[in-house]
Amino acid sequence: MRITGSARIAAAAPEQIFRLLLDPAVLSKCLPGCEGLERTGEDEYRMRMKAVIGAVSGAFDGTVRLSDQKAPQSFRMAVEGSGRIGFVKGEGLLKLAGQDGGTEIAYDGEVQVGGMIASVGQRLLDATARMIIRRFFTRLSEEAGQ
Amino acid sequence: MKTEISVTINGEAHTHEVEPRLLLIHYLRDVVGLKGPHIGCETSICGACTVAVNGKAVKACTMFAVQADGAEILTVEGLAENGKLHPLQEAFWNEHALQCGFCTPGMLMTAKELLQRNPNPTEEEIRHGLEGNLCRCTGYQHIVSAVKAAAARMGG
Amino acid sequence: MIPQNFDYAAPSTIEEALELLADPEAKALAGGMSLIPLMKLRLAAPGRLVDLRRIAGLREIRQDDGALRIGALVTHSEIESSPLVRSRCPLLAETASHIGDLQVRNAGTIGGSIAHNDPAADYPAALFALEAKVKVAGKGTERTLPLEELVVDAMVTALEPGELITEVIVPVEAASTGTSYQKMRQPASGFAIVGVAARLEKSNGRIGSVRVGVTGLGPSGFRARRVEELLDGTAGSDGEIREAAAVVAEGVEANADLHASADYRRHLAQVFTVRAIRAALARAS
Amino acid sequence: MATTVTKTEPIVGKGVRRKEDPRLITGTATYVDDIEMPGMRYAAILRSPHAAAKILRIETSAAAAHPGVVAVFTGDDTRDVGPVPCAASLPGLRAPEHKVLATDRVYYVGHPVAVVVAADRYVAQDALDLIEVEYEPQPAVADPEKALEPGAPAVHPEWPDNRAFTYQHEGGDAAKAFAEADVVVKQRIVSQRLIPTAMETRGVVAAWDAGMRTLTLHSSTQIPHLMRSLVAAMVGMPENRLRVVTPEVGGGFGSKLNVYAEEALLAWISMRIGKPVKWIESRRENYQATIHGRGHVDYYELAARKDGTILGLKAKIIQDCGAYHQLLTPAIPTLSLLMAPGIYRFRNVSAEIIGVFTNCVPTDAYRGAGRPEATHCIERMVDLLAAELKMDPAEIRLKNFPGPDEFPFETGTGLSYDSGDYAAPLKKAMEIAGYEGLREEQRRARNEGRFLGIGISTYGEICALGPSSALPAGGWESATVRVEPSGKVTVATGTSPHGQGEETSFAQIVADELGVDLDDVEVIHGDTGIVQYGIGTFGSRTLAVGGTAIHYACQDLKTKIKQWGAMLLESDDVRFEGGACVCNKTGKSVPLAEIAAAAYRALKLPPGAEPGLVATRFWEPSNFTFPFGAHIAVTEVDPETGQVEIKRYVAVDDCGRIINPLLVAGQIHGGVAQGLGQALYEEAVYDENGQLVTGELMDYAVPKATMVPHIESSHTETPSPVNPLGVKGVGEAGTIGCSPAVVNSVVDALSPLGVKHIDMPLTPEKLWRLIAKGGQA
Repeated sequence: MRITGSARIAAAAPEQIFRLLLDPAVLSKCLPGCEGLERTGEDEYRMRMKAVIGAVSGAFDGTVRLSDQKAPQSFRMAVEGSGRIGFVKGEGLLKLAGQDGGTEIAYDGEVQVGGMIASVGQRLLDATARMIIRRFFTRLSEEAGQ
Repeated sequence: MKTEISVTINGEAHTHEVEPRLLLIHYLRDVVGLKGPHIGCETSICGACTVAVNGKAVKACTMFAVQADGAEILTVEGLAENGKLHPLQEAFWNEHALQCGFCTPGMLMTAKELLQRNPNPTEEEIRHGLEGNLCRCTGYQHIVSAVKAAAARMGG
Repeated sequence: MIPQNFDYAAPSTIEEALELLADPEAKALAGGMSLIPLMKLRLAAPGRLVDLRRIAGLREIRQDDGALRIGALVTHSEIESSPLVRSRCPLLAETASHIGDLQVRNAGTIGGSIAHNDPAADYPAALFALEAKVKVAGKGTERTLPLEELVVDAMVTALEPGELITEVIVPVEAASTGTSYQKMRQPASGFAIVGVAARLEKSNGRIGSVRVGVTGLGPSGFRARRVEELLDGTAGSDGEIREAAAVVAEGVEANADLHASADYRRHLAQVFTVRAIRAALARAS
Repeated sequence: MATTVTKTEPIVGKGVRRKEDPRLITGTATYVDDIEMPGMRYAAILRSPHAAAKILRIETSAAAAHPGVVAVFTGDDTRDVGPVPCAASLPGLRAPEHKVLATDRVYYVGHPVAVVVAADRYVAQDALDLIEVEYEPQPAVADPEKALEPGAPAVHPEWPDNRAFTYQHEGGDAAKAFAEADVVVKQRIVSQRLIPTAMETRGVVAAWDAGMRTLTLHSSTQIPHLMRSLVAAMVGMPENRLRVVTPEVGGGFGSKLNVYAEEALLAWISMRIGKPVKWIESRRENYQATIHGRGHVDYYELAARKDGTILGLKAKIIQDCGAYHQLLTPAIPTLSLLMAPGIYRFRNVSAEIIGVFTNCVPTDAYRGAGRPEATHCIERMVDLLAAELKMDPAEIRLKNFPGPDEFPFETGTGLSYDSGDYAAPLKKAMEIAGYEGLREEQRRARNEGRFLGIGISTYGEICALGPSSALPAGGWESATVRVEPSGKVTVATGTSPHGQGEETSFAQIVADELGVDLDDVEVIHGDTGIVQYGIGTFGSRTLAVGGTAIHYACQDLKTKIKQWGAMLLESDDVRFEGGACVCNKTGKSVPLAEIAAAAYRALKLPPGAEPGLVATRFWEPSNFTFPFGAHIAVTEVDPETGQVEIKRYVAVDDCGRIINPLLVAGQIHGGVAQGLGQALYEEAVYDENGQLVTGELMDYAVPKATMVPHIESSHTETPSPVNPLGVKGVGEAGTIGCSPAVVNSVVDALSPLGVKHIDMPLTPEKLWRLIAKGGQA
């Protein structure tokens, strides 16, 4: 599944957003359901997540890896997670650009979904993936405003 | 933690202690021993498990037995009265409205409610009414004829 | 496919239910048409189910102050067949008849559907066109909010933990109002790929009070205000309807899945907006 | 509607209502999941969520310790069970070893990895969640053409080109035909993967009797005897200590013409734990782990003269086999090859099959098994040729059929079509549909900018499988007909009907032969403990092969009856008629019941006779039978949404002599609905990583009552010379005839846009895109 789109954060410039996005404490606050990021290496984290989407809930264990950092313009993020209800594996490029004092974040990535959520969740995968992304950026925006 | 439920099934009273998660279909089949309603899917699409709860056709695979506490349930086993087939059963037999028969109990129960609501349905209304019951054998044509024939017989 | 175990309670008052729902592991059970399949696939595993079916009053349909008040536990088939809804709010009855199938309509409830907020549910189209309001009860609180405020995102609502929808409030239609719900069904599940509800009046050859609700297209249902504005005051010619419908998907992040791409959904939204408006217009007097 | 029959008229040919139905309409029939046994345990299977992965570790201790769990087994425990058999053989066939549980690798989503046995199905499911498997995912390939590309991930590392087999056939001189042709049309045609979706999923109950040292296996199958032979070998027990019982079967359509890992696994578990054990497949498992059908990408070329005479065919058939071969996987496309020329006169055929491994569940027989794919291709090609030559699609077909006097007709693929009058059903269908009027209506519709289409398909099929040379397990069928001491008749058939209604049609044959009431005949089947060895029900063979065995057993029995009658009537000039032996001289008669009583009492025997009245026949046909027919679909495409409306559907089928018209109509209707499912709605979709994304009925669209049109069904009746009943078979006809009729119709509807071909399923979005782009794909 290809996931592309963009989000605008009015309150902060790319330098600040770049810093926030690379801060595990901030990331774990912004990822819906994230119960903590634990540093396991250079730009590599172990993640525990309890995703709750409406009535659906599932625990995931996984990793987050950041690479190709070109502050403050871009970096790549790779996420892998698996749990009882399936697994998710994705990698994408995030590009930051200053705009009217705020930041425009463009993302473009490819996500693989497997297991139960892939075989029974087709109808809702796209809508919920984009819902999670929206909530992520809403919270990031809140963080940036503080 | 088990919960006690009391239900009337095909006119007979039953009381059992059940786990809350016990699905009505498993209660009917495995606890009460009524094997007529079948399980064909887990997502409430196929309708093979259809029974009437308080006179309404529902999918017994998408209901917990505890939700039926106090209810009157009718299954395909209760359709015939005093050994006499229900007009729908007769019509399904006469019109060759079944092949493997797996969907038939559910199909009959939905058709029964369909005719209660609309005693003289058109072909289109019958097909719309049976949308919640999949049949892979008959192509539905003889089922539609059977429902029409039963409607005529029941004085619709 | 078998759900995980849970505790079960079937309280007989709203107060008791709210007390039980204060437990963060608890989940309210209305018709169960969305929740139970998820539990069977173990995609949902609430620790406690609070079955609302014994609560008197949640199953009533009443007419009151120019509005219909529909209890949260009223089933789709009760709405579809209620003489009161059919005569006073025919759009809602028509929409209910498009949901799932007969058995699902017999079990599924309007409150459950709204709380689940599936992006492809049928009701939102009608409820947005009807500018419906929803009464919500919490422990010691009660509030009534427009659907627009309740609906947040795909599968997400503004309901606080422990809150319950108790009533859906829709207007009693003037006899002259024309309404229609038009939908493309997903062939396997019956959900709306796109569904559009239109509601309007016509006097002195001009269309007025236009409301258009859309489901299936975006993360949740919505009111197509731009379409309404463009259509309002026109004579309702084919060209005018098409022109108005052309903007229905503007600014909407359209859903995509196995059954329909985002492009196709945007296109269908226009087609079904035209069809819903035309049909509503034909029924308006 | 069923016919009622008076005692004096023959029952064969009458639409009598079914003997099977009373138990099915009252909820008293017994399917596998209805079987209860004291002490029975329940099995649940853990399946791979990955399409390709190494298994690094499986941790079962938490599951094994869960209260109520009896045992947990993994591939390490079951190394000696199996392998899962493939009975088809082709030169150079690569057959991966197929274990009942995965050991070091998994090859498709749904691949069984571990099994939990517990006190009830709820606990078994709970324990599955406690098993931890560590996988190392590997690259996967789910598309058969991509799998053939250099550098594609290897499904089985030992065969990096993913080729399971290749098979070639040359008939006549295709090169010459193409060299001489005025016109050649070419097309790539996809017959997408389908999920059979019998309404009853698979299920097994295995019960080991430690005292008797016998195992009883209840399975929802189409082939009880073959299953007995194969499962006995898989678990290493003597065949005569295994009894396979097929209770009521809730649909098969080929998906239960197989022996799966679970049958041997459950048998092995029951022996291991000493208790009966039940496994019932969930729908999700049914979608992931029961065979799929079709899965073809075909490249066809058809050569013709400009007058429309077809000269020759070149075909390349790419068969997606999936990750393994199930029972008949490689054999299915060979049926496509045999049927590739359709029912046309040309004999120059050059064809090749490439079998391909993918990280998907295996494909195998699904209603029509290879013939729908072939028919779809040739019928699309004939329409493409007609369009190229600007000929009417009916006219070009009529021009290319062999005439009724040309039978038996030898084809370029080595078949001998038994009998036929191929123009007859087409002409009849055109008459019923009002073909000329429809074309007129189409001209008017086109002037209004509407997309109205008329699609024809004519088909033949290979039925009544078949001579033993054509089947890996024997192509005969068996029957025992027994007159009981009371005069009631019991028939044991080696076939295994599961909805087709042979308890009724077989009883009709016997009732007429023996002059007894339909109600006095009981047909038993599906129990290797009480029925002589047989082959089973598939390939539209049950009536034509199994029914014929019964017919011959009745003849043997009548000879015996007459011997007894002669003795009792003290005459050597007797006939058997109307259920009694009659002395031709005196007119005195003795009814069958009295004859039976005397035969079992056996105080006195006719010369050379034995006591009792039983006859058993094993009968092998000399050839297949070849039913045929013509279907016409009238469709209209909504230009705004791309939705297809079927406005008319006319089916004229010739299945030889008709024993019960009610049953024949039912088979045609159901077959058409499945063909329509393929044409418009159904597709098993694997994503590029091998995830089956149509994993439930919520996303895989089995036609509902509102999605199937009223079918105008009619017949011509050309008896088969292959068997004395003159019957051919009808189980697959509807499916084979339907999909090309619908697709030809929709292509015809959109032809003003220049559309020449569309691959199935014809989803609204696909058609909308074509329309929006003015016909450009």
